[in-house]
Amino acid sequence: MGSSAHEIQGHLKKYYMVFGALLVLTGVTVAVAEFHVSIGMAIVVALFVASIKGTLVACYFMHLMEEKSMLIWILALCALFFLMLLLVPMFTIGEQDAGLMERMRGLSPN
Amino acid sequence: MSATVIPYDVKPHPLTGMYNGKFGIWLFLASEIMLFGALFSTYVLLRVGAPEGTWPIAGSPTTRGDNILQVPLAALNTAFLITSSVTMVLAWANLKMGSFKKGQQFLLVTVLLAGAFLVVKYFEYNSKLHHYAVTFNEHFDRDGVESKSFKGLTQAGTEKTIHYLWGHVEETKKDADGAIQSYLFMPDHDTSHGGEGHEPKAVEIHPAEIARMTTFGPGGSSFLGCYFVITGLHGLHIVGGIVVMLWFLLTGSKMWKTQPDKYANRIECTGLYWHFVDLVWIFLFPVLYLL
Amino acid sequence: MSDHSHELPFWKKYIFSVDHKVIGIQYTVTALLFLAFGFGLMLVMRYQLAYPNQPLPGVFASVLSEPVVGEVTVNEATGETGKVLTGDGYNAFGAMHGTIMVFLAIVPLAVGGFGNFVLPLQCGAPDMAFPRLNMASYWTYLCGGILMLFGFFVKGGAANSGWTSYPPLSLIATTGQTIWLLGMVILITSSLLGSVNFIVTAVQLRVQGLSFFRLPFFVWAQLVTSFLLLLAFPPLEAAGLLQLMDRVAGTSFFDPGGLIISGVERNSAGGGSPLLWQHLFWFLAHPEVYVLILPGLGIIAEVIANNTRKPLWGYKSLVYSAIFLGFMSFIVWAHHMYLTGMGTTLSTFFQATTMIISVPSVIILTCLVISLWGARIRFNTPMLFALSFLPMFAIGGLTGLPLGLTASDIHLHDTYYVIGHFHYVVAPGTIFAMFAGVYYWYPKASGRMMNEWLGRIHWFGSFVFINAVFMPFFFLGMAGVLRRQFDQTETLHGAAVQGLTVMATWGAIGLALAQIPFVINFFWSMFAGQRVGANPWKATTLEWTAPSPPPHGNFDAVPVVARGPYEYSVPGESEDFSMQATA
Amino acid sequence: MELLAQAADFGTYGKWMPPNLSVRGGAIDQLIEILHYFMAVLFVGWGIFFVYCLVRFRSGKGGSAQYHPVKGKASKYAEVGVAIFEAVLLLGFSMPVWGEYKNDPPPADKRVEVRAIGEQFQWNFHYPGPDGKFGRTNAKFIDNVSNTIGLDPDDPNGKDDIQTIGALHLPVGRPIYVRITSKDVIHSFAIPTMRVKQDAIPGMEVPVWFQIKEGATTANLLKSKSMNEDFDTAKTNWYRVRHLVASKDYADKSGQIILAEGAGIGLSRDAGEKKLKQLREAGIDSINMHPENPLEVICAQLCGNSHFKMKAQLYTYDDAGFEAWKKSTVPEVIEEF
Repeated sequence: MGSSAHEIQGHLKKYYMVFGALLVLTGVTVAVAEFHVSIGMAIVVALFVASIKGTLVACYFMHLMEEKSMLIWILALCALFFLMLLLVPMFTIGEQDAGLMERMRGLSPN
Repeated sequence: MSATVIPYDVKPHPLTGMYNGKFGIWLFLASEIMLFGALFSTYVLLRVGAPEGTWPIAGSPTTRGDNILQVPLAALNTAFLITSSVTMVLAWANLKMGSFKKGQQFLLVTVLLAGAFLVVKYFEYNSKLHHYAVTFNEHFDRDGVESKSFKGLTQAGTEKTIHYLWGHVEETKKDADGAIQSYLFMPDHDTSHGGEGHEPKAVEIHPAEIARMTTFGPGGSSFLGCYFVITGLHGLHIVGGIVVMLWFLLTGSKMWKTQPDKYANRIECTGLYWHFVDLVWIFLFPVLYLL
Repeated sequence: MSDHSHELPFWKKYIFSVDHKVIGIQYTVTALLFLAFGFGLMLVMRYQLAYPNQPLPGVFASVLSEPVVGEVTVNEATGETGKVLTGDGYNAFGAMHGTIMVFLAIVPLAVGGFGNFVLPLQCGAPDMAFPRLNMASYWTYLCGGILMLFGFFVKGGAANSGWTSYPPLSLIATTGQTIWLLGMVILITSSLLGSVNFIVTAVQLRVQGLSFFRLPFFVWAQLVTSFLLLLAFPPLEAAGLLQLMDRVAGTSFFDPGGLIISGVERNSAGGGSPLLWQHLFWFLAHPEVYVLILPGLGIIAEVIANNTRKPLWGYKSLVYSAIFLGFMSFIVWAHHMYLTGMGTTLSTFFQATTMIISVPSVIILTCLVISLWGARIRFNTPMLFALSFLPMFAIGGLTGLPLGLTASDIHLHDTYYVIGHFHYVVAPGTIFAMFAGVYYWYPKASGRMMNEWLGRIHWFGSFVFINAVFMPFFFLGMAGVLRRQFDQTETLHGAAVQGLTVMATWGAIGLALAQIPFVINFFWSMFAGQRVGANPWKATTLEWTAPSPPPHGNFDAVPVVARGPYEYSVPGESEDFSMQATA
Repeated sequence: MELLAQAADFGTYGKWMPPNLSVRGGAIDQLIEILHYFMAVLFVGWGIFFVYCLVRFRSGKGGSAQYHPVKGKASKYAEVGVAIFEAVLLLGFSMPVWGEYKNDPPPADKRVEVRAIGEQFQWNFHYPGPDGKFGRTNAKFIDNVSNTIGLDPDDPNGKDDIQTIGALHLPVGRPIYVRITSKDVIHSFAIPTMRVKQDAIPGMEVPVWFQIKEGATTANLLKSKSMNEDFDTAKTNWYRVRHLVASKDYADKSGQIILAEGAGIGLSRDAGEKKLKQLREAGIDSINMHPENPLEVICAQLCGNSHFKMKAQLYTYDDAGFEAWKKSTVPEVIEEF
């Protein structure tokens, strides 16, 4: 915990560096998008960059690096359930496409 | 008001390393992760399951959101939010270092940046709500304006050619009873006949020729639905953040005189919330605009 | 600490109170009223089921009006008419019965009521971590509840697409569905406020010496429950928002497009998925089952430990099982969706997790029943409710097995077997636990005992009749009778077993009558019950250290904890209970 | 015929599970039965221990409770046993049945294919006709009287297609492949006597397949002796017999027929109660009855205010009967276009 005034003074420089990094990474995202790379590549790059940015915000601005493990465990649990929620509905689509179901065919028989 | 003294109201608890308020706000943020998580899940599921050629809206050349959204405005907004996150953390740092005035100034800048974000968002929303997609019953060609066509699978599974135009409604003509007679429709550059270099011309369209006419509002497509709901909810979070920050700038700041530590703690909690709102946007920007 | 409380004006002390005990009692009373209301809806439905299309008896006929009921001619000769429930009315009652019982009655009772009152006391805390948030949580709940009920008065009546509100049916439903969605969003907000408060209180406000493994099982149950509420509810809130947008803003999240409603194509962009709602809904609604049952198990554990006069058997297994149960409840949700077209891979995963989740439930039940071995069992009213909870919860749990396996689910899915299964968990299960809790903590809240004999009559009547209501459901389900049927005799196999339905209805009427002693007891004891001191049950946990009723701020002096929660009959002690707090 | 007599024992309809007439349904029934034996053993064993404790350790007996926990591994063994048995049920019984239900469709040339389209509140069925090909459908051709599924009149594949509303005709002894979807809300295609249930979800089409037992034709079922049930008019209430018809004529003392063979008691309670009273007054104590039609397709998912009435009649035929039915239907449909 950066509680004393002196410690916080030391943190200030870090905040400005993170700020700079975030702006640069935003530029990178936009630039990559402008190159019109393939969709798969775009997804990977954009989400990778966004993850880095998110990590920077969480670790430095939200001081997650300095928190005790209990909070980290709670957030990890949260992340796990988040992934379940994201992936399971997608799997149902996957199974449908695997031939068990003719999705989006609606009223059409053939 | 109450005589009860709640332990660890200001001092951190040895086990968690957090005072009550901070632990509480983190738990709240965990629930927010699940809230936005469900919305991201919705977005992903609908996108993966979207019939070919209907994402982000029927007729767009690629599946990227920037076919219909403006990236520069969103990039500007990203910069606003990132900056506001920095000023927020600086506001807290200054309060912690005992500088009330500087802390307040940084907080004010944060509020202003949040306000700027909302102004930009207003223009983005407004342009969408006045932009129309018209689907015709059959091929449309009148006064030099020709509908574009797009071959895709309908929800009913059959292949179907969709004839459509994007543009603006310049004028809606109604008869004495208020029933709509026709629309004076100005097609967008890229969908008007003749392509580059030709001035687009307005054309009259009658309701009987139209299969479906929507704005690029939430009902325009499932992508636009996701866009409006997710950014709308995010916008509400911004509004909420502004209200809280204004309160701490004005009425709430009295606490500094009596309990400076508690006041700084509250700004820290507000900051945690604010960084989370920023964090959500960091993911929203590429997901909605660039993919 | 408490000498300031008399300065508070009446409305601050009892209405807009920030005292967790007052808020707990507010929650309890409000939730009991909703419970009675939801029960009333059920009685009307049960009458229709037993006597399809027959005029409702006077009491109901006089309160109900359009569009819930319609007129029929009873006697053609005299032209005498009567009121019968309509199909829409039945569906509205069904949807509201489910919603009210789950979200407005049992969760607020178990978490808002008992959790609020008991948890800070058992932690030795002066109040909740955020007293004003606590108050806000109650008032949000009340507003959401009233809004829900308001649905009955809008055009077309209350929400009638089932408590699960599956789209597209819910998308084309009347305005009541919009009210339902708004009400749900508000109720979820209330639950979230509450759960944050509970977790912070249980983690940070424990007094000195009260380590995690000295917490009473009730606190553990509440802690796990709060995590379930915190993480499972937001997806439903998101889903509610999306459905609201589908209904009012023309989006199509759950509308695949091309729907032909009564011959007319629904105007929408399409591209949505009806199954998405089911995923988001059950992501909440399965953990919700454990939100309903865990606090109940917590109460049962307290009552059993106290009345067996010995430590709970396998306290640590209980705690670990509750945590594991909470965790697993997040990854079983799609077992509600086997028949939506799910293939083998996913169904195998969800069948396996469903079987796994039964193991901690078995462990909890085993621990509780082995706790009886070597005991000196006192059969008082709370204990009678707690003991009868055990076999009925066992029935509820066991009948989950045929539903959790895909193959047997083909026949039993959406039949009365399902209704029987989850009602055995929730009604004879949780509600019995709630009654045990009311009888057990009533002296703490009021300073007076409830009448023992009225309590025993209440228990006996409830025990007999609640089984008469729900036991026939399993046979109905086996016979293939589907749930949510306005009139089961429309089908061949339904008509054949109509007799069982009639039996269940008379069971429900008996159950209603059996509650009369409870109502009398509850109010009578408030003024005339026997006055008691701080610890009438000779219990060990911290709440019995505080005076009855505890003043604002709870404890005369901050307690210090020296031992575990269930130190009963410790060899060598003069009394058969050793309290957690050192004197 | 003995098998059929057991299977179609309508006299016991409602006493436990409905009769099972599908080839695969037996496996489902078997699993349900095993599960219930398992549950009964667990519950009774547990219950005996529970009651024994209550009696033995009641406080009236005096003495003090034991502080130290009882030692013993019995509970552990029981828990492990339960877990193992559950695994056996899952791997040995449930998964094979479900796998067959999902992964093993009958080959296209051997099966009878039909589409079932749910709608508030009726089941529409669509057969491909003699060419074996389904015609294209489109919402704009939907007509609520003659073309509820929106068959495209211009599609040559659809010329010979058969549409029925509320009546499903199927052959016995051949694999049946039903493709299920919905026009509006979510329905669920369920035939209790076939142990078949599948949600009908708008926007997607999900198949189920099953095979009806040899000999279980509607005609046979109606002849089956076990289906006749003696109903005691003095005790029977109308609900129980509302879907049944008399197996022979019943006359009063003057010889006037009051309940003709094949006639029902009445579909409204008033009419039904009156008829029962009439029979009683005529001195008829018991009547032989059987279901008017023994097989039904129902909707198992809440779909609106008349959900409970959403059902279709299922008629089963031997091969010759099924062909005859098709012949009788096809030309009629074609004429409509």
